Amino acid sequence: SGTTGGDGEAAPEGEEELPEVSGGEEILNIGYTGPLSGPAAFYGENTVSGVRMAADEINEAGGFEVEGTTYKLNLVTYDDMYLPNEAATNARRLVQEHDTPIVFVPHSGGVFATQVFNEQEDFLIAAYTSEPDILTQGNELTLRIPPAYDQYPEPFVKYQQERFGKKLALLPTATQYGKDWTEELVPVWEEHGGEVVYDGEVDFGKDTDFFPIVTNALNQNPDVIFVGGPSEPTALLMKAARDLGFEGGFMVMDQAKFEEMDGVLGNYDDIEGAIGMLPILNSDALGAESFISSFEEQVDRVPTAESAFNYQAMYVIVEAMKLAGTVEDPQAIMAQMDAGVKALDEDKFVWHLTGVENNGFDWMASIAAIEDGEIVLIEE
Amino acid sequence: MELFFQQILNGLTVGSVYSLVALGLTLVFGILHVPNFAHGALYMVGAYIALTVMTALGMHYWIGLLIAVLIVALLSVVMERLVFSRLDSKDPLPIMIASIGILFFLESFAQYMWGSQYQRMVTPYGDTIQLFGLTVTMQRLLVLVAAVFLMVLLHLFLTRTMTGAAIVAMSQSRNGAFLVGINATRVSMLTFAIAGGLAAAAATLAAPINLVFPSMGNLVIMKAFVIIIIGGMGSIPGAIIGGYILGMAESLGATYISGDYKDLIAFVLLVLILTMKPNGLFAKGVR
Amino acid sequence: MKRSKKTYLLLALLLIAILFPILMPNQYYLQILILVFIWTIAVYGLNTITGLTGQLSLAHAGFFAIGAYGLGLLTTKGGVPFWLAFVLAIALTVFISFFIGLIALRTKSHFFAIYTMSVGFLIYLLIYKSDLTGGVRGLIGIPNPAPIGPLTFESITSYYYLMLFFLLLTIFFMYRLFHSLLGKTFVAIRNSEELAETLGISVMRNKLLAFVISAGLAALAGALYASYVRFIGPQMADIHVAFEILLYLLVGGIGTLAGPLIGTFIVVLLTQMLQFLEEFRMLVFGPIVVLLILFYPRGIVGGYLMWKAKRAKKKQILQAQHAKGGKEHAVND
Amino acid sequence: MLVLKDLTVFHGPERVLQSINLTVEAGELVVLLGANGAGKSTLFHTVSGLVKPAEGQLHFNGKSLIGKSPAQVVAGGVVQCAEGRMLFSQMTVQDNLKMGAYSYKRNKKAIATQLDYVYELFPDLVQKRNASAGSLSGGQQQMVAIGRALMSKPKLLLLDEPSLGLAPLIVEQMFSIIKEVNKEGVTVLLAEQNAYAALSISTRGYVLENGRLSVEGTKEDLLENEEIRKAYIGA
Amino acid sequence: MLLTIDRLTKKFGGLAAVQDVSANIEQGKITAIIGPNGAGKSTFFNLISGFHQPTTGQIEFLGHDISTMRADRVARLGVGRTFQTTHLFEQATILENVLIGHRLRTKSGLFDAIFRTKREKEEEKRCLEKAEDALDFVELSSLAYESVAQITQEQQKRVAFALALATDPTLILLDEPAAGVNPDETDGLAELMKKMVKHGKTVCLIEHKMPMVMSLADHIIVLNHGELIAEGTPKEIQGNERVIEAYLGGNSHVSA
Ligand SMILES: Nc1ncnc2c1ncn2[C@@H]1O[C@H](COP(=O)(O)OP(=O)(O)OP(=O)(O)O)[C@@H](O)[C@H]1O
Ligand SMILES: Nc1ncnc2c1ncn2[C@@H]1O[C@H](COP(=O)(O)OP(=O)(O)OP(=O)(O)O)[C@@H](O)[C@H]1O
Ligand SMILES: [Mg+2]
Ligand SMILES: [Mg+2]
Repeated sequence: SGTTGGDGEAAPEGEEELPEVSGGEEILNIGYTGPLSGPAAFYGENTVSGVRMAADEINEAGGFEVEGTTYKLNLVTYDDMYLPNEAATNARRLVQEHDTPIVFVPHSGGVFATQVFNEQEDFLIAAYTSEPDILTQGNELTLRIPPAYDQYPEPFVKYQQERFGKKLALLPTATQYGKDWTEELVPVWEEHGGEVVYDGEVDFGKDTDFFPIVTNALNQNPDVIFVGGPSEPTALLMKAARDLGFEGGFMVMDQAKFEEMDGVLGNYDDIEGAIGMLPILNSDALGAESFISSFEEQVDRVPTAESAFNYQAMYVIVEAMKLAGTVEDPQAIMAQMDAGVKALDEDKFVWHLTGVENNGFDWMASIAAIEDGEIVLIEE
Repeated sequence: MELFFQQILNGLTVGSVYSLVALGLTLVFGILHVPNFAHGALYMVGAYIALTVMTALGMHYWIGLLIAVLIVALLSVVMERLVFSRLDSKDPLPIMIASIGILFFLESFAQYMWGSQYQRMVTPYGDTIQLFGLTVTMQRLLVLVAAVFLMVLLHLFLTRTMTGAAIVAMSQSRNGAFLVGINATRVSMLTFAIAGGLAAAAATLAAPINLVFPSMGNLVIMKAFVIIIIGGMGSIPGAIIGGYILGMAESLGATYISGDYKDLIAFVLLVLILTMKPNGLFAKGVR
Repeated sequence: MKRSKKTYLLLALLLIAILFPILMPNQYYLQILILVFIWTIAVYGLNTITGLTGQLSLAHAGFFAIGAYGLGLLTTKGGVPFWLAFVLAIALTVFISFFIGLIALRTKSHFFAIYTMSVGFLIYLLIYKSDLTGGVRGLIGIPNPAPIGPLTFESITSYYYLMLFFLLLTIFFMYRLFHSLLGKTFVAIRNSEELAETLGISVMRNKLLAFVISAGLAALAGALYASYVRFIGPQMADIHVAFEILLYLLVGGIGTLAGPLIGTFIVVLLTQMLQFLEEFRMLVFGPIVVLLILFYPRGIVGGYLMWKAKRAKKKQILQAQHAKGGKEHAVND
Repeated sequence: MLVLKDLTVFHGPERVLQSINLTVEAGELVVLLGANGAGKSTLFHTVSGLVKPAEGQLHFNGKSLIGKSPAQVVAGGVVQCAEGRMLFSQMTVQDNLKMGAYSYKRNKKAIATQLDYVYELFPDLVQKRNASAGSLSGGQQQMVAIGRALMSKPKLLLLDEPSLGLAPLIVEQMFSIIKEVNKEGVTVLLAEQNAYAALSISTRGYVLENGRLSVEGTKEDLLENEEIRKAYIGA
Repeated sequence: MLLTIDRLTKKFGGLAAVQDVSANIEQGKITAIIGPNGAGKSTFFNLISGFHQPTTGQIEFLGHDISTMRADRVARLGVGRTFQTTHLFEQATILENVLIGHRLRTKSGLFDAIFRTKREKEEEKRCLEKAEDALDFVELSSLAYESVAQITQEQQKRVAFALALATDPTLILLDEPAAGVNPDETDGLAELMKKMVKHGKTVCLIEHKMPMVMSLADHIIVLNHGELIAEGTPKEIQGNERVIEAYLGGNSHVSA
């Protein structure tokens, strides 16, 4: 069964403190495997804290009821150091030892490695990765949480060509995601009459200094630079361009967040004219404000999209469980996911989520630009 | 042409950082006879300490640098006392593994202490200036000058003082050093202290042009390995020259060969050199 | 007397290994053991070149990855039947490692270590940058091992037996190698290349053979890994994997027969047991590694052998005091 | 000056030295004879503080040396020129010699004086002063090793097989230098295989057998002892 | 002639360690090489045994030109050697050390190892026999299971002899076999060398111990600064002015 009954049990290894349960209530374990140590630890923490916050809120509100039983959530987290085989091992452990019907996995490698057996062993993967291939394999029990990135290039290109010009330098992160993004972006840029004057990439895991590469890019006199990767080094890359005299605009991949750039730069002056993803801080969704304030209170920093989207995913999944009338049948839960989105209270939305399509959440585009040092929402 | 000189300047900046890190590594190599993998972690801890002194205590950048150098030197000595001095110096593999263990610990410790997020070190030297048509930030200039200063200082120490010479002597014959009355314990501690201090100085100098995060040491440590091999293990001039060569090769390579494969340059260079000269560039003729 | 006790112990262990899935049908435990088996094979590979022959190779994550990618690419993109691809992947690694070894083995000690580290890094970058390998995204859809006669490989239990089979095969192989003239030749090279050469041993040829065998075993482990996890990414060629393999070897005992198995088992178990520490796992794991090395610089098996030798020596001295003659000799394995 | 009393030393489980009683008076040149593996080097290592004794006492000028580090022993004036030379092979000859003055490293003048003295003893080294020690021939290296030991201004000089592997001509020179050094006031304890030459320049001698002192006596006693002649001098 | 050396020169950078040396080594005899430290004696051995490649000149052994042959091939042709600083496999017992000495006469490879073929078993047995014979020859059978670290200098020298003998050499090169060995035991080693000759080996040694050299050698070659300065019987050499001046010095050590 997918539950652990009673309150007397000692917490097994790897679990948080168990939520309080009174008579008749049961505990439902939710699994998470992600990078909690190593270079990607910060990213892992961001994803897990969203899930945790939602779970805590749900518990504080008295849990949720499915078929007459009240459940409280217990998040079990394991570190996989961003390694696929470790993720698979953790997932097996979560399912075997903790009976988790759902495992959150925030990286494509981990998702791929887990997809090998999740249908057979009957659990749902809540995947926080915009890698398209996780859904093309036809795995029925995988839910994509973040938005697909193909909604960004069109508005990005339009905005920048209008504001700065037609010459583009490419300096995205040297990851597959960066490459995929570039492949999506460049045709759009060229369709609109632009040209690519410099084609490069930056390996944020290995570069000590961005000056050499930026010097080369600027040597081609671009109007706009396409950047992306972890927010902070990306911000520094943009600053390096400014230091070296660049005055044009930036297109920023969705992986990098303005709000995190603010953390290292102190203000938005150096990235004036950048277009990218709207910070959750600036969200006008009804639940955003309370989410932001309690996140800041608990985690002591500004929440990013990773936390927000995972937070909301946890709520939607609980809604889907209620509708499916089961906490342990992933198939049934998955079938109710779209309905779950629609059933969720509006004041739990941190960003506009319209439903579930092809096993992926369907978010509204959230694009913003920096104009005169301020974040401005760009509407299509 | 301007591009060329700008890249030379960029290369020199990175090269300075590489050199400082490689110097510490090569010094400690003389004692351990094994590359110390934890050296990169000392680099990282140095940056964090300076940052903490600057942000939490509101002290000046230079005070941050000084305190970082002192604390990391101490940390390095503690490492030597608790671990390396207890291992047989003739057996390289356990030393290597121990240094990896320390690396794991320090990285994790940094995450615990300072969090895993990227942090920025803001210095009073953020301004950009134009020099003969080239763009530099003050901080970069500072890196260049300070690195040269530290290297000259170290060179003088090693060649002009007996204590410095003792470090060199010990790397060549441990027992010989005992027999002339060199206090091996003290020299070994001193060597680790200097190496740690250099790493912290390098980190605090370089951190403002990049970011501070737990795995930042990995960026430079691999390169430093390559440098001390190219420059000759245990060779001080080798480490300095090697550092600058690599820094320059990377920035010029990115410009004139391929930007995408820039980080390959160091390793291709090394593989080529060792393929032709299996004992490194500066191999000694004596048996 | 003594010998039979040891034989019984080994038989008992084997029996436990065979009955384990029946006694403990916990898939998580099986998963751990499967990974232990796979890694152990790779560690035996490293032991051949580093333990027996004395050349510290840091390229073994690379060979592991070539084995895995060889199988992955041949099956997913080449349409080659599984077992043929399996053999080809290992052969390919052996072939590549031959040429790498030819050049790399001209360097010695630290130079060899850093040279192979660079080779490993280049393999990593090649996988990372190449389109053929799927780059950072990795390779998905690697098929199950094809059935052999009535044996199919779909359940985790069947995987368990498959890996156990290959592990036993590897151990048998290593046992024979250890006790052969060839194995002694490798050890002679480890002890002194110069002396070995004066004794008419072609150092280069033997080192190359050891290197190729060791790469082959790493590739076997890689291919098994790919067929089990069925997703591979460039991170498996990362230098950290090379260090991890080395760590398993050193904790177990370098140059010993039982070391790779014991070391891998203990370290993997330890990392799993420390999972409850979450992000602070390494905070505890690092010091444990350091302590292990401080107290057992020759690894657990190495430490045991030394203890045994010491005891034998003491006994010998005692015996010598009583009467002369009648010397026992210990066999190192 | 140097007094060893009931000194016992182990290497692991093996007893290498057993209840050694040995004295060296100031100004003497004492020879230590013994077969290979008798424990001569071990005895020297123990005096130098490189090996810790299990039992017994070890005094130099009335002060115990037990528990002192090698550096402290050298600073106290007991300096060893070890078997195998242990030079700093990539440093120059001059720097090697200078390192010998480590225990009084701040006194630049004293270093210079002592350096002159050593170059006087070994004129061959003058022209090699800037060559790296590793590039010298065996005999020259041995000179550097002795010179370096003398740089430490020893009161007691321990010489462990200084003639090992040297050409007869050099051996001859070596012994005359040792004699000269001794004449100038340095007490010497000399371990040698070349028993005849060693005894010729000595005042007294000991014979070490399997870790025990078996014979002791004056130069004449030992040279005339039939067994010693047979075992250590040959012919 | 077993070994013919023709105008052999070896340069290290600017230094000629061996210069224009021509010499012969006769079968079944003991040839000694003497000369001051740094004269190039060890280098001379290194050239013969293939550890160094000559700059110019020829070395012919049993009709083969071995000038540029690798060390292991030279060994297989029948040249055994010991080193100036005793070189042994430290982490093994004496028997294990000597066992590997005969490896060059065996052919078992990976296949034989894994399948434990008949050949492997036979060759293992042969190696063991050879090793036991060699240990017997140097009178160390009783120490077969001791570890190398435990034995004395002189015993180590003997093990080194045994190791060289296990390779079935025709010519055996010994670099300062008696260095650091006391006179009594030196005599023992000298006996051993004579025994080798009796068993059909040709011995060539480098040594500074003149009494031993003079009583043992049939023929002496004297090197100085890399050049051959004299050659002849012990008597001739002892009276040679140049040798006395460069090497022997006063006569005391020759007779002592
Ligand atoms: N580090 C060690 N570990 C174990 N045994 C040792 C060690 N060093 C020396 N021995 C043993 O101690 C004994 C005495 O050795 P030592 O070197 O003192 O003899 P020695 O008289 O100097 O001989 P030699 O003339 O060969 O230099 C020998 O049996 C030797 O094997
Ligand atoms: N590998 C090398 N590289 C450079 N120089 C060398 C090398 N080997 C020997 N030499 C030099 O060649 C000369 C001859 O050395 P060699 O070892 O042959 O002397 P030797 O006659 O054996 O002396 P000894 O009696 O002291 O052992 C010396 O000057 C030595 O420094
Ligand atoms: Mg000795
Ligand atoms: Mg020699």
